[in-house]
Amino acid sequence: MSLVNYLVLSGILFSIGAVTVLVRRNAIVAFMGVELMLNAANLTFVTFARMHGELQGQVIAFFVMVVAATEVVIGLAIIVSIFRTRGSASIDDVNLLKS
Amino acid sequence: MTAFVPPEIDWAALTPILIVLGTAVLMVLIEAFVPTRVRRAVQTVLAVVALGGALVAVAWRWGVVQSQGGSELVGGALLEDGPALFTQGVLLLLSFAGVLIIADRYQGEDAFAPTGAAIPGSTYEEEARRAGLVQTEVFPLTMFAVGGMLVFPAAGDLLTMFIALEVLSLPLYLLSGLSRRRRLLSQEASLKYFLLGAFSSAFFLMGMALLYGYSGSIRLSEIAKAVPAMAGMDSLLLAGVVLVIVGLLFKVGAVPFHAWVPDVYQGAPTPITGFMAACTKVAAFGALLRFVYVVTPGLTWDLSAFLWGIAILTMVVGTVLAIVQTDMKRTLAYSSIAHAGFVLLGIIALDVRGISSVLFYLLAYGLATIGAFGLVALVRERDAEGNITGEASHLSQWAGLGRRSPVLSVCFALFLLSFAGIPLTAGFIGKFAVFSAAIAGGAWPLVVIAVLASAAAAFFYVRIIVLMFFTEPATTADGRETTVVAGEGLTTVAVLLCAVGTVLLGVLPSPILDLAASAAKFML
Amino acid sequence: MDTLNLSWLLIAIPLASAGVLLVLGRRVDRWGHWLGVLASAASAAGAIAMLVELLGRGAADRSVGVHLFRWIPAGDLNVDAGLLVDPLSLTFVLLITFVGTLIHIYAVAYMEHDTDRRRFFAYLNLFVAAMLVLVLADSYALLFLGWEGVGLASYLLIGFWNYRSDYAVAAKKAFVMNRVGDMGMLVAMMALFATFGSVNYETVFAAAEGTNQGVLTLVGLMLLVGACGKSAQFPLQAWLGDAMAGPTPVSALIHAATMVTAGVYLIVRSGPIFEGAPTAQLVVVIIGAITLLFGAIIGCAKDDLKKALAASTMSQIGYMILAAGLGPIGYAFAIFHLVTHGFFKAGMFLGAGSVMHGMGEEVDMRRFGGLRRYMKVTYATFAFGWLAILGVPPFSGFWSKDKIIEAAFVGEGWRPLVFGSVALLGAGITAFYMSRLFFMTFHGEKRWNDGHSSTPDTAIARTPVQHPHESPRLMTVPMIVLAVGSVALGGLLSIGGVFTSWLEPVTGVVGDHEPVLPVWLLMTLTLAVVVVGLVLAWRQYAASSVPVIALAGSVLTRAARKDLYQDEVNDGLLVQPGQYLTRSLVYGDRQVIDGAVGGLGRVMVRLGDVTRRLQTGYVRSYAATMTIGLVALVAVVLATRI
Amino acid sequence: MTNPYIPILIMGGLALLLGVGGLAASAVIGPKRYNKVKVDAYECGIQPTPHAVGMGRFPIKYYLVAMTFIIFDIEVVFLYPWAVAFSELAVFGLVAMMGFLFLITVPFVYEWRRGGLDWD
Repeated sequence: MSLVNYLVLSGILFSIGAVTVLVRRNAIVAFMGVELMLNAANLTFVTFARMHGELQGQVIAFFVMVVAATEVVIGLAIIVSIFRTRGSASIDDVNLLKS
Repeated sequence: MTAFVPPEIDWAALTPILIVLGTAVLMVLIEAFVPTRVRRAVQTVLAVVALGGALVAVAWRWGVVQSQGGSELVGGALLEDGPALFTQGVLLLLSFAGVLIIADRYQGEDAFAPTGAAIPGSTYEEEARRAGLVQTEVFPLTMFAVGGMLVFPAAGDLLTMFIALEVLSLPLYLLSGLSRRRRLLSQEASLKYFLLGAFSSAFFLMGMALLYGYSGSIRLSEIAKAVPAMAGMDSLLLAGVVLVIVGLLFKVGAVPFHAWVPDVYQGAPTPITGFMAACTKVAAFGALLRFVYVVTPGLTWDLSAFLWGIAILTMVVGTVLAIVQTDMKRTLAYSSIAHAGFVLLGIIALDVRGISSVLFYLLAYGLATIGAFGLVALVRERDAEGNITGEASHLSQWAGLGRRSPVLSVCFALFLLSFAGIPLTAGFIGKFAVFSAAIAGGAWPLVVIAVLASAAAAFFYVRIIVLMFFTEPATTADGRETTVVAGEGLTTVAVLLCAVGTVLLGVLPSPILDLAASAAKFML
Repeated sequence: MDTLNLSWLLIAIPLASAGVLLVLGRRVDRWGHWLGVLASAASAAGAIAMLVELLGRGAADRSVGVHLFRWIPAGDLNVDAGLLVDPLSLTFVLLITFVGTLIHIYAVAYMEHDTDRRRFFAYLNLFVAAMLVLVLADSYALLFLGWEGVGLASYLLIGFWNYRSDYAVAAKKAFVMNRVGDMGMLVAMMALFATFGSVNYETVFAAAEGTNQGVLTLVGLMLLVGACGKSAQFPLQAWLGDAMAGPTPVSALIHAATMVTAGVYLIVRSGPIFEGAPTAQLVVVIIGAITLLFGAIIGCAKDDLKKALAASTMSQIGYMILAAGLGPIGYAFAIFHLVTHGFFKAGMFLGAGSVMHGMGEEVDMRRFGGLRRYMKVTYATFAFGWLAILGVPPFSGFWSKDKIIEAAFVGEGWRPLVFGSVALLGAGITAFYMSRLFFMTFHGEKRWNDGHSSTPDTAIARTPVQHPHESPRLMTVPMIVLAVGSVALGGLLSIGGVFTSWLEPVTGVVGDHEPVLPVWLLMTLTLAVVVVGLVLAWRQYAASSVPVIALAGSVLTRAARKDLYQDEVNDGLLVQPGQYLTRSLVYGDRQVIDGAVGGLGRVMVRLGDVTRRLQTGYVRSYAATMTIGLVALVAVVLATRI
Repeated sequence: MTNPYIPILIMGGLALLLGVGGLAASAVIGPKRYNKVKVDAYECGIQPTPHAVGMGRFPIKYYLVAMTFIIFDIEVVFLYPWAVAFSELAVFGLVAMMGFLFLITVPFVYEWRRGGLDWD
């Protein structure tokens, strides 16, 4: 199977992630969209590592996973505190700050 | 498989970064073991000493690099060269002032919520406030952010750059949400910053993946070497470069990736806003400078339209929107966007002079920014009973301040004049240097737009000065009035540092300009 | 050579003195004002030493650059801080330091009862230093530094009594209007830099010839905008009248003799640029002509002694600008008139200050009258200044103003007739309003309350009792010195064309130009209109009684009293439409911006209002902006490959 | 030899059948009598914590435990490849991993001292 298929898949995943951020109102779901984008990038790394016949891309994927996890920790902390304040995790409800 | 060879680690060269990050780890332990009473004092002293020490270490490394040339550290993950060290020096200087402002208190209250996790307005929060709880976690968070910023412009490969980006961003997301007053706005700022920040780092990462696919390496120098090959995969290369640059442009707040800037700057605790506005921008421009100058010289023709468009949009949108703002912090936020546009001119110049001018501009801009936000934090509202409440950030509340607090107003006016680029201030020299670099790089239409934008921008800076000195103070119906609090003196020290720096760089810029000029060589 | 290398001391001494006075504060209240006088006098002495040095050289060697330090190094584009000592700048230096020192001395007595006298002298010294930077600079960058410095000192001094709100408003008006001018200067500088890669006079002027006329026209017009702001020329003239709120020595030094003439200096100094841009030159002449009439008409109707003098200053500077716009034939006369004007106008302002001093700070001329018997020295010195500004031979003004009128008649086509006539007409109106001012103050019957209630006029009896008296020696001596200058300076400097040939290295050698009308006829005409103006004023204000309360007057009188509606026009043309536009869209923050010139800002506000709708506060729309931006960028970049 | 993936395919098919079949069967033939306890959230047999909205208090403990778990979960990402290449990496690898473990422990200590691990 051609490696290009993996790249196409990761592209699709990346787009799905981006669209999720754009259309979903729930902060957690929007954040899951971001995670999906990170994982799409991971898939790309791994594919390219295979293509170049080396391991660096896979190592990068590990690092990205760690970063994604820390992002989850921080992001959830922020979302939870907002949720506790407002009783809602909709990102459309947070629009006090605007011009 | 080749045998594993452990990378050489030049510990001496890592000192500045190690000092800062080590202190941050130490601070976490202090949070764990030192009693509440003395924690704040210990953390403040530690932060100041660590940043000062790191600054000295940078100065020492500067000497070494000047005599022996730059070098690769940790197997090329980090680079030690002129621009990296200069940026680090600027960063440490600015965060030194920033930390002083962060640590300052008025009547025992600092700018941060005593318990970040408590629901705003709940009895629990009120109890915590009365019990005098202090959020000393602010200090380790700030130090981690500074650590990330130090690595960011020195990164030799994209992975290090990405990690540094996250290390500097994650603490800032949290810090933005910790404001003592106006908790809702602060939490909202935090959420917006976080979601959009994560969104943009996903772009950065994807760009990195594409560049890795194109060149088989994430090392900047390797990618640069692969650029001329263009083996039928040029769209991979171009898309990757654009995505990475976009991720960096988000951090510097360039249009159209600027939308978070005003909201976050307004909502975040003011000392953090100052720190973030100055230091993040310096670090991100340092990284952008390195990426653009090292990787893309072969792509000038492809990228020029893209970068020109961004620069024009950034200058124009920043300036125009700054004019219509009525909130001081938002005004400064838009002005910082406009300044990002001016700095981009120096980056577009793709010229040795571009590097040194950008470095100088960042220092000038950072000094004025930290100082200005430090002063904003001191201007407060006082209600009819005489209680000091939140910051008086509406522009109308600044009317007539010049008569009541002349020293503060003069300092603030100085920073505004520096923003506006009036001669004898650092801002003028910075603009001058950047513009002339851009002209030398052939970007004179951009300079024309930049000059017009700065002329229009001067309008709103002058407007604020007029407001402070020549307008009668407005009286509100409910007896609220504007007052200036003194703090414990830490802000005063920081603001004076910034003010002296601004004037000094404006009057005698040559030593620093020479320094920046001698820094203007990237290691490949 | 050595003397000239020390020219930076001229600037440093008053600057250091200002620093000392400000830093040491109250501790030096006792002797601080004398330090100020000394600093100014030291500069004057230095200026005279430089004059001696220059006179000892051949005409060709009289332009000396003094390099100080490298100010802004930016690769191979450098800006050096250097001074340029040549006949033009030295003329200014002499005027500034000499008149400045006299006014310092005068102010010692004038400000005697002010608790902040020390601070006042600090500002005055600061002003002198900044003004010297302005004229001694060898590049536009350094000139701009001085330009801002004098502006700063000027606001500080106008608003010196800032506890009175109308004074603060006056300072604000001056501030805003000058910012408009500054923008012009900045754009001009940037354009110069973009074209020539330098803002140094030498480089710019050397390269100006043969440069695109469009660029030069732009630069010229922008410089003119700067000059208009600083020199209170149409349409940025509105601040000068209000600036009279400051202490009178300030009005004499800054708003009559020196700072307001900076615009004339700028245009004469930039001669090579204007010569390459005839359109800009024409605009300069038109602006000068408009302002000279504008100021003169306003001057006819003002009852406030200082504001009438301010209107006259505006009008006289109009003459200088007009002359400067005529090109090389006018430069020397513009400067000549500037110098003589500096003397007689400063003298008259000091005289006005002396009158106010003796009359309990009253400024309404309708409450003066017959003062010649009480203040003999003031009367005599003021009379000399009056005769000088009228242009009566052989007083100073005659020698300089007459030359400008002659020069205005030189040329071809419609221009000499129009501009010459305007200049001529202006001379007549000047004679009228200055005589009016003079007669109302010093002649006629007294219209003030002398404490003897025999006066039947109740309007007078209600005013405070006045005891007019001559001012102390410290005030009268500077007035006498300036009066001597008003009498003799013009004549002395005209003997054998001393002054014009002194300036020749800068202004260039000018051959003889014949005016379209014979010179004798012009001279006679000028004298005739002056006499007509004088006689009219005599009939109305000296021979007949002047009403204490101003009459309603004709339409023109009423318009002139309101400064020809300059504030209303500014407000109606620039401020109001903008505010209307904005208020209909957002709430207007008039509290925030009610500067007299908010027009440009308003347009920007409007623009910003449209764009800021994008800042909705929704995270998702921000993310959408980013994504659209990103997609567009990738598309653009990839498109370049195709 | 046939395609080796065929048995896996069959396996998958069976799994699908069982899963979907079971759900479908219970939906069709099972009785539907709901009460409060039945529709309550399932929380491992302990009393479900009251819902956040309206009650004002939010069970932050679950969140903390989850976060701690993620951190240690991530630790393994690096430990595993390190263990595989342990002999090759030698002393350098050991020192680096010890440093990493130390840094992971620091926030753990912080959490413990601040009471993040106390359930009540």
